[in-house]
Amino acid sequence: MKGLLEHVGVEPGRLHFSWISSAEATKFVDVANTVAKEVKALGPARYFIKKRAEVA
Amino acid sequence: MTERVYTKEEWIRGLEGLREDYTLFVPVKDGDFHAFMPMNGEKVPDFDFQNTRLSPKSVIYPRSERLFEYILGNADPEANILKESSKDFSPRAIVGIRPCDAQAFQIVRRNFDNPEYRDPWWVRHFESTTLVGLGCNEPCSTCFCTAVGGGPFHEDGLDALVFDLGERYLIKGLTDKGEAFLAKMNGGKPADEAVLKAAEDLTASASQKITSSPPTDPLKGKKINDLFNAPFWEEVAFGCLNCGTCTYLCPTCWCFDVQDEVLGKEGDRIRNWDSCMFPLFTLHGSGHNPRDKKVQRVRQRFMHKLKYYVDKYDNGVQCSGCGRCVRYCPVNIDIRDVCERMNNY
Amino acid sequence: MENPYLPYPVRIDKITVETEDRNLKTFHFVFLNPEDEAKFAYTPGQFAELSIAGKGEIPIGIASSPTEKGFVAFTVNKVGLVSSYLHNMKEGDVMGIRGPLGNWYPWHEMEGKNVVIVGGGFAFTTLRSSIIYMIHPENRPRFKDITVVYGARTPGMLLYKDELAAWEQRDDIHMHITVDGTNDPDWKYNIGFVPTITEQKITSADNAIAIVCGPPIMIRFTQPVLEKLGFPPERIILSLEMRMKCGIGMCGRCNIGDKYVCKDGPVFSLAQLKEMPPEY
Amino acid sequence: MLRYTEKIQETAKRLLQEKRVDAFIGYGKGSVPMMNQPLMVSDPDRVDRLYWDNFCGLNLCNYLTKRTDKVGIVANGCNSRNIVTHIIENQIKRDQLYIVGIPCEGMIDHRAVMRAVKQKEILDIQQNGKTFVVKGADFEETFEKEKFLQSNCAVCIHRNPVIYDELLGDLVEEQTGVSPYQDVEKVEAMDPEKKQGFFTRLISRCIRCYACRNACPLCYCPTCFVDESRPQWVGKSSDPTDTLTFHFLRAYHCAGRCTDCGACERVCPMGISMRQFTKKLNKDCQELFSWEAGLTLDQRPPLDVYRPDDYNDFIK
Repeated sequence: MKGLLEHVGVEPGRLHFSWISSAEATKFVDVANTVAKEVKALGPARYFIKKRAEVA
Repeated sequence: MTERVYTKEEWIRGLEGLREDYTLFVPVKDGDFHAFMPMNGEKVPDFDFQNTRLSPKSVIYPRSERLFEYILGNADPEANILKESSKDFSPRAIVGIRPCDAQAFQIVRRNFDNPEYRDPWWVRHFESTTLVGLGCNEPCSTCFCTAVGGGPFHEDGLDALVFDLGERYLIKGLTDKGEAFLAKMNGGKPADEAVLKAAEDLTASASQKITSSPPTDPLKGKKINDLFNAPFWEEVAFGCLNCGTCTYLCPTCWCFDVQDEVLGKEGDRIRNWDSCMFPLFTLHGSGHNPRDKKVQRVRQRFMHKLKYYVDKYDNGVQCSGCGRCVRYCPVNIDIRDVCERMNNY
Repeated sequence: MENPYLPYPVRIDKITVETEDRNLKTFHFVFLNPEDEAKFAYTPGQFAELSIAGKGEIPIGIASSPTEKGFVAFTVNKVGLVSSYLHNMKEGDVMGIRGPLGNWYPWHEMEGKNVVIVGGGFAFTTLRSSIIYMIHPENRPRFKDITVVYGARTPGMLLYKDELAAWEQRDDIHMHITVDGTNDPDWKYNIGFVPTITEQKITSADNAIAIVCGPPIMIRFTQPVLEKLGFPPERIILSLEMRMKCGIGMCGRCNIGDKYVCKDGPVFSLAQLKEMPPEY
Repeated sequence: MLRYTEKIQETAKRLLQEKRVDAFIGYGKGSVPMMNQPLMVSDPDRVDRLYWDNFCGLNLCNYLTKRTDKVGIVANGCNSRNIVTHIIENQIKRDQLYIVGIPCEGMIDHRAVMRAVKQKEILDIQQNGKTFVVKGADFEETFEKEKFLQSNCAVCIHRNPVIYDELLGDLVEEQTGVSPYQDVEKVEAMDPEKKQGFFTRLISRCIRCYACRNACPLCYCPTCFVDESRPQWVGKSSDPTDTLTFHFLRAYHCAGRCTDCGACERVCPMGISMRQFTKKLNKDCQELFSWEAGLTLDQRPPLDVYRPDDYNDFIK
């Protein structure tokens, strides 16, 4: 999924996967921070986002 | 009736000059095939083509079209009330439309513009469009316009008709709309006898090149239920993939679906082409589907075109013989063959 | 140019839960622009598209009668996307209705005749419209005997219970209410399927016309009963249902043969249906 | 090629006469050049309609889904791999099938031929072994078949059927040294913006006729996700994002199952290369799971099973 999304042009860094146990509070914080940082760095997504239908 | 002759360069220049008065849709080479696109100075018109892959029906009846828009919620007193979307109904012209595709608009018009109801979008788009046809010097082996009341230089349904005489074009005005188009167009000179004679010969020779012509007259005399229960439908339908190629490429298929799309607090009611080949087309809310099986849907398509339409309007078949479905059906279901089976049943 | 796709804006004025399973509700709509009510002039048997912004439209038979002024009513079964959303809407909410659409019961032919109405389940809506219309003092003299056979699975699944009880009390309409079965010891009406009760209660087809509305299985078994009683196919009238979008014969999906159910129907005589492919 | 036609007809006749099968599925000659018709024959006297040439690019496996009778079917390499996938996914049982294997040398790309004759109408095509002759109203040209193969056939390394009850010819030599994913690698090397442009252009002509989906033997869901209304996953208009969603998810549903038979591209009326989506997934399956679809009845596709050693580098 990640492979194909990035292949069609979604920037790497927009999709993250992580296994976090309910006991891994620090890991959760780390992952959340990393995701937020990486996505912020990429800026707002414009591609593959449904807006008002482009129709006649 | 105005009859003028243009050199090919003059013709293109004349069209360029008309861009102020009309949005011109012209055939443009787009990869492997041709498509009607707006003439906007970037795209070069190419009138040396057999026919466009998609019929020009989308100029008048787009694949997807916004009908209404609205806002949701309770705050605004106008919320939840549909407003008609604003549209551009300024003059357009389809230049280079083949006579079969122009005739198709006449066939479709009986559906969208009838004594009880007029489809406001189709009718206004149609009325604002001038159809400048280009006769077919070299019809394909899959063309059968002459079998369905048309021909390679058939004039009905066109506002003007162009004859490609090699070095020059002869253009004939056929209706008021066509005359207005010609009056605005610069260049050219009046046609002389020799040119008119050449056009006449061309018309005759082109008609003779149409080789396939399944007769459509016998269809009227048949009974709907006899044809409906005919044994050949299973065999006809076996290969069908139930895709929408035939219906979407067809200039005379008009079926549509209406969908609401919402983004936040704003929404649109959009109409999209639909196809009788899709199972969802007739699926009831209860789960019941009167055309659940492939064979029923294939039968519906051909019965509609070749029998129901014939009986309903008493004005020929719902087919203009363009041959697109014959050429592009992925599994080669050939309407000419089906028509013959229906004739002979 | 008049736009046949543009719904009239309406406000939901009243919602009534009709059945014990709460899957059927009757909605009374009031036109936001009073002049639209006159434009929406309808005849019993017709339907309209109920239009909800953001969801879509559904074709529903008109349950009110033109003799009832100030509102139009529809009884809606909760099955799909639009009807489920509608069931969650509240009195006062704004939506749209588009119509009236389709043809109607053959009122002209029914004049001076005995009228037999056979209905089952939640298809009773346009029949309610017809009954209210016929028993209106101005119209009642136009028709001879009016006989109604109406059945549901259980007493709790009958629509318009108060009105049914009121009609029972009248002497200008013969009511035969029935249920498939019930545990209610106080049930004072019939028990049995609609075709059976029709066979028992309807005695003559003389100068009579039958209007039948119900689920396909009921129609299938009622048809031979009526034919046995001597109703010719021209005098057995049915109302059909189909998936629809435009309601005005343009979008192409609701055809049976060369007829569009939305525009040429939904009311057909059995004689007409016999000439059409059995694709419904 | 014509020798196959005769052999198919003989075999079908024998199977039907001996009642080994109730029906036989193959191809019939189309009414226009380069277009053949899927055909089912159940009368042994009508087997003469069966036909085989280099334009049998549709995947016949489509016509097997949920059949209950005994059927004979012709199958080349990719079709046979889809039959394997169909059996694994319980769309048909092995013992219902009599598979007539056809070693394949690739199908001709009808679009490439049209391009070669500058889109002029072709009235007739004669195939003579390694060459074929194309005739139109005012031209006649001879082409080498090798240069006009469908792009999936040109890089195919499973030309021989992988499963069959009978083989109609000698096994052909499989191609070696082909690099099937050159086009995918080219896209992989692009930056995100270029990729976005590439795929936006790729599908810009799509009319959502769903020919690609319906021609694909893997797409047999009773209701496709694009057709669902509750919930509605994707809009139905010609909006480019909805169209991309359709192609993206359709491809993803084929992950680990696609045999690259090329039917989707072959049937597209607009000439869209939607294999650019599925091929990327095929490449990933190859690299991450050493998997190619439909080669064996003994193993389920990788997205269907969990193995402790599954690739999981993307999970942090």
